[in-house]
Amino acid sequence: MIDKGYINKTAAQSILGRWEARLKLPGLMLLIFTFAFIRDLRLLPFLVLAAALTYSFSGLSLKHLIKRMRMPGFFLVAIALILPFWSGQTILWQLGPLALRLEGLLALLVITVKFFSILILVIALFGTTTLPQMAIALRAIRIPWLITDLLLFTYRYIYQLLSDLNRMRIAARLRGFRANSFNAIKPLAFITGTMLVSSHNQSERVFQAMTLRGYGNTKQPLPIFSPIPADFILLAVYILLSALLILFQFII
Amino acid sequence: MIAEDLKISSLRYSYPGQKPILQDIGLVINSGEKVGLIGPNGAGKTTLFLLITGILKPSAGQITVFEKPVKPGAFNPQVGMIFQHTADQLISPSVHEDIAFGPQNMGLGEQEINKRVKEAATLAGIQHLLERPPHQLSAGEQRLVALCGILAMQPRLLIMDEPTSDLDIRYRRRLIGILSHMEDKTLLIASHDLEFILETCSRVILLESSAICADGSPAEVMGNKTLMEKHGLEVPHSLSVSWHKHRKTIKKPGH
Amino acid sequence: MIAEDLKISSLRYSYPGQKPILQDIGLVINSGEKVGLIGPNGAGKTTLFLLITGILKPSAGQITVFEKPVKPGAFNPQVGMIFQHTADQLISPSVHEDIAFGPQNMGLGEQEINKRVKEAATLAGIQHLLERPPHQLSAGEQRLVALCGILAMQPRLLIMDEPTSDLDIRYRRRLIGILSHMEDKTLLIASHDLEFILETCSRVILLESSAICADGSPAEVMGNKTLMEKHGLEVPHSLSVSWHKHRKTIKKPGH
Amino acid sequence: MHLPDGIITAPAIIGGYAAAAGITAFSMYKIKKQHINPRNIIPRAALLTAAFFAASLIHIPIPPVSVHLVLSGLMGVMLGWFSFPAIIVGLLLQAVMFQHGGLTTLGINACIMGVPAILAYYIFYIRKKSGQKKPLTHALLAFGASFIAVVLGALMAALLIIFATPAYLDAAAERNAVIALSIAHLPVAIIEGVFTAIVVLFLLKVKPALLECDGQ
Ligand SMILES: Nc1ncnc2c1ncn2[C@@H]1O[C@H](COP(=O)(O)OP(=O)(O)OP(=O)(O)O)[C@@H](O)[C@H]1O
Ligand SMILES: Nc1ncnc2c1ncn2[C@@H]1O[C@H](COP(=O)(O)OP(=O)(O)OP(=O)(O)O)[C@@H](O)[C@H]1O
Ligand SMILES: [Mg+2]
Ligand SMILES: [Mg+2]
Repeated sequence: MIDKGYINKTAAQSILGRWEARLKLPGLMLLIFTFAFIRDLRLLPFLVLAAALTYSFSGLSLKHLIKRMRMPGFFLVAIALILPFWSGQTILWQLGPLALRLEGLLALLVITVKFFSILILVIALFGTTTLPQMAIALRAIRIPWLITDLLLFTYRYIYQLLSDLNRMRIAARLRGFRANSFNAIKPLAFITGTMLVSSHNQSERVFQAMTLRGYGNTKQPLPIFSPIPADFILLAVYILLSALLILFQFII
Repeated sequence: MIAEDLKISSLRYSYPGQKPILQDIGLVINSGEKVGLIGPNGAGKTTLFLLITGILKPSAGQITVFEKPVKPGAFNPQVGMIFQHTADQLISPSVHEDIAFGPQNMGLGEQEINKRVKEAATLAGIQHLLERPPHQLSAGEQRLVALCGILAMQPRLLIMDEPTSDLDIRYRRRLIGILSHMEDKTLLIASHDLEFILETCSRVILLESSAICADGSPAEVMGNKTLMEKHGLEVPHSLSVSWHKHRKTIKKPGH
Repeated sequence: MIAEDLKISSLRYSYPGQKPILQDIGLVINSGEKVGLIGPNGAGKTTLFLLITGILKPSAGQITVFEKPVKPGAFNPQVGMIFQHTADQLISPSVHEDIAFGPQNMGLGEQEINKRVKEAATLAGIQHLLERPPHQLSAGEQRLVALCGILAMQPRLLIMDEPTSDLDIRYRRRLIGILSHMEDKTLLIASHDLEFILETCSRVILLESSAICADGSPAEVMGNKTLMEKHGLEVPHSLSVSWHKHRKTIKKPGH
Repeated sequence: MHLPDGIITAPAIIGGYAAAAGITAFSMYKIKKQHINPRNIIPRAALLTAAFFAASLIHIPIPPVSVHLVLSGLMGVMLGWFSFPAIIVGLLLQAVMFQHGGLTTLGINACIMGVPAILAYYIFYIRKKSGQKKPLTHALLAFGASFIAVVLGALMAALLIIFATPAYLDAAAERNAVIALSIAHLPVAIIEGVFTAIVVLFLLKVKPALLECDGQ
């Protein structure tokens, strides 16, 4: 699900792209959660390896990965500044009150590797699954209709609203509006208010149009679930991988 | 006897807490008629459509469609409406799914649905768009998709609200072509584009100040300069200039 | 010598990662000219306007407005633009505040702002709406408010994108009336409503497949059946039927 | 205020999801009680959710920096109990479209934003209890609701960072960190409060029905 709702052809044709979403979502999510639970330093290379292999099954390019890689946000940076200096006893290096500590540094390493490995998995998962497929998979694992319906409809309108917002800002700019001081808060709040009002009016028209086409008249059935053996084999591989990682982390 | 597809009698409607928008409206539309509805902004054209489709509930009066009273809120696949803001009508992630939305809600089988989607898309000439997301299409293409979504439900009464706004001349022509092939359907079209009404309709109704001010053939109503100017309208150029030319333009004058 | 209000030379533009929308466009508009821009959906009319106003940056070529090069992103109160979707332009909770928005951003004094708001509202005949929230007005009224918001900035070049879409005939007339009183302003209007162009413009430019295909008087361009039909357009009725009638319709043929 | 993947410990992740599931279930119960046919408001809730999603990309300049809006307070005020599912959907879409936020921490992040949103709804709801119709009352309540929502969210995030990450600090350092993180959010809370108050005044004038989304 790359911008604008398309997933590219090679991604759709890849191993991950052809994996039935109702099995792919649980399979990859299991691995993602497993990654989140890992603390053992020795397992880190395996996380990286599993993430890289999974990504190579996605048919997505390295360029795509780099473009999608986000730099760690505020909280991760805050932690990166706190951990090595305040956490642990083994002092590696000291300058006045500032002491670099081994335990903190190692904890930071674990966090960073986990962060990027999970990010790679997430990019592979969403790069090979369309949002409608996602919604079907979520319904199949019993996520309430309120969430899945809301998800589909919201997604349907996001790009439109983003471009509406963009047009409103362009129009305001042409009338001399500059968001360069705190005073800009008032026009920005007006723009937001305008967007909320027009979205609401639009939602009323949408609802009328949908009613006339029988929305709510019958329950939408899930598309037929017809997995092939390979779908289950892939799922088994990911379950096994997660199980091994968990085994190493918590038992051995 | 000709079937009365739509019958409205002593209809009144006002939005909560406002003056009546429609007052004492009476109207009969026979099966197969192509009716244009004209009138200034705010005359109540859209409101009338919402009443006919059962989205709004009349304050007083009766509306019967295909000889059955309209039940507000009930789903009637025999009545299809295309909204002015077409984008509001397109809700699915692909054109194919969007056209299938109505038939699915009618509870039809997978095969029948696919057949209908194909038929509608072929009629409108948009087969090549079936896999595209509807909101990426141009205004003209979107309008054709919305039309297909309704046609796939095979309605007998087709209502269109300002179908030509935002369309360039090419798409407008195409729409006229599609509509002129719908002999078996009853059409009800609201528009400010009087030339469009002239080319697609065999009867015109003029709505203003909450009442029907005129009802007759396009030439009678829209060719009447005094009447049109009284209601802030203008005689379409092709009518004002040459009556003979107009006779040729209307597709089915015998209707 | 007549001042060149707008001068475009060898302009090229393409949206990131796409084929060029505009290619090698050259164009000079003199002070006081009223220019209509026609062409099918997707021809690049709106894109051209965004380039002239400095919202988009040309891929190649120069644009000068009032003999100064356009600086992308810089605000020039002398150039005003009215958008196709007027609702995007109206952001304040009252019409008065909305019209004052531009002058405020220009850093004018309170008194001057109020004077300008009044003047613009009087010209458009919407004084009675000043306290209403713009979002509750009809499509026609909203368009007039957007026009006032631009007029209050007293631009010398006024750009309008599809000003008549959604308007009924009464508001369309009123808009024609207002525009025909703007002798001192340079107008640039994109529209699919060829009759409207005919009534408001003294020069027409036809844009298609990324180039200017024709440029001349309305009668020359829009009256040329072969040219128009080649570009999916139609000769407006009032031109096709009687040349003399048209001579009378154009307000300032001597321009 | 999104906690990313990889820093939160296992029990907190599971706890976050459990709490989010519980609150979603309770929200659905409340929504069903307020609306006869909840399916009918999905289009409206979805469009507003999309609008909030777009608005959360707006940056408010306070030179030399600019802050971007959280909007949990405004969502609570306008959507009531619908704000919790709306926030889940918004976070999911952010993860899907921009890989922003975090997937394992979705439950936690939903609570960090959603619980303050519901609190904001009840704070703003005071205007009905008191029967006050004045714009000033609306503005003050909107400011308060939104301010408290941001501060509460920051506090929850700070506590989680201290107690649910591998950052083992001593007690005094932990207390200082919580205080520091909360204080760092005070300017954001004020901006957010002012912004929400202006939007509420705008809606009150232009479309008051939008402040009555709870169907009461
Ligand atoms: N939901 C609503 N609540 C209150 N008033 C409304 C509502 N919808 C429309 N109106 C009012 O009812 C009147 C008729 O509106 P309607 O949309 O039916 O007119 P119309 O003939 O379709 O106009 P247009 O040509 O602009 O589409 C207008 O004055 C409008 O302001
Ligand atoms: N932001 C954008 N990014 C990419 N392509 C765009 C963008 N905006 C417009 N286009 C494309 O550029 C082309 C020209 O668009 P433009 O809006 O300028 O046409 P137009 O002549 O104004 O059409 P219309 O008559 O429908 O208003 C179209 O093919 C359109 O799809
Ligand atoms: Mg209407
Ligand atoms: Mg355009």
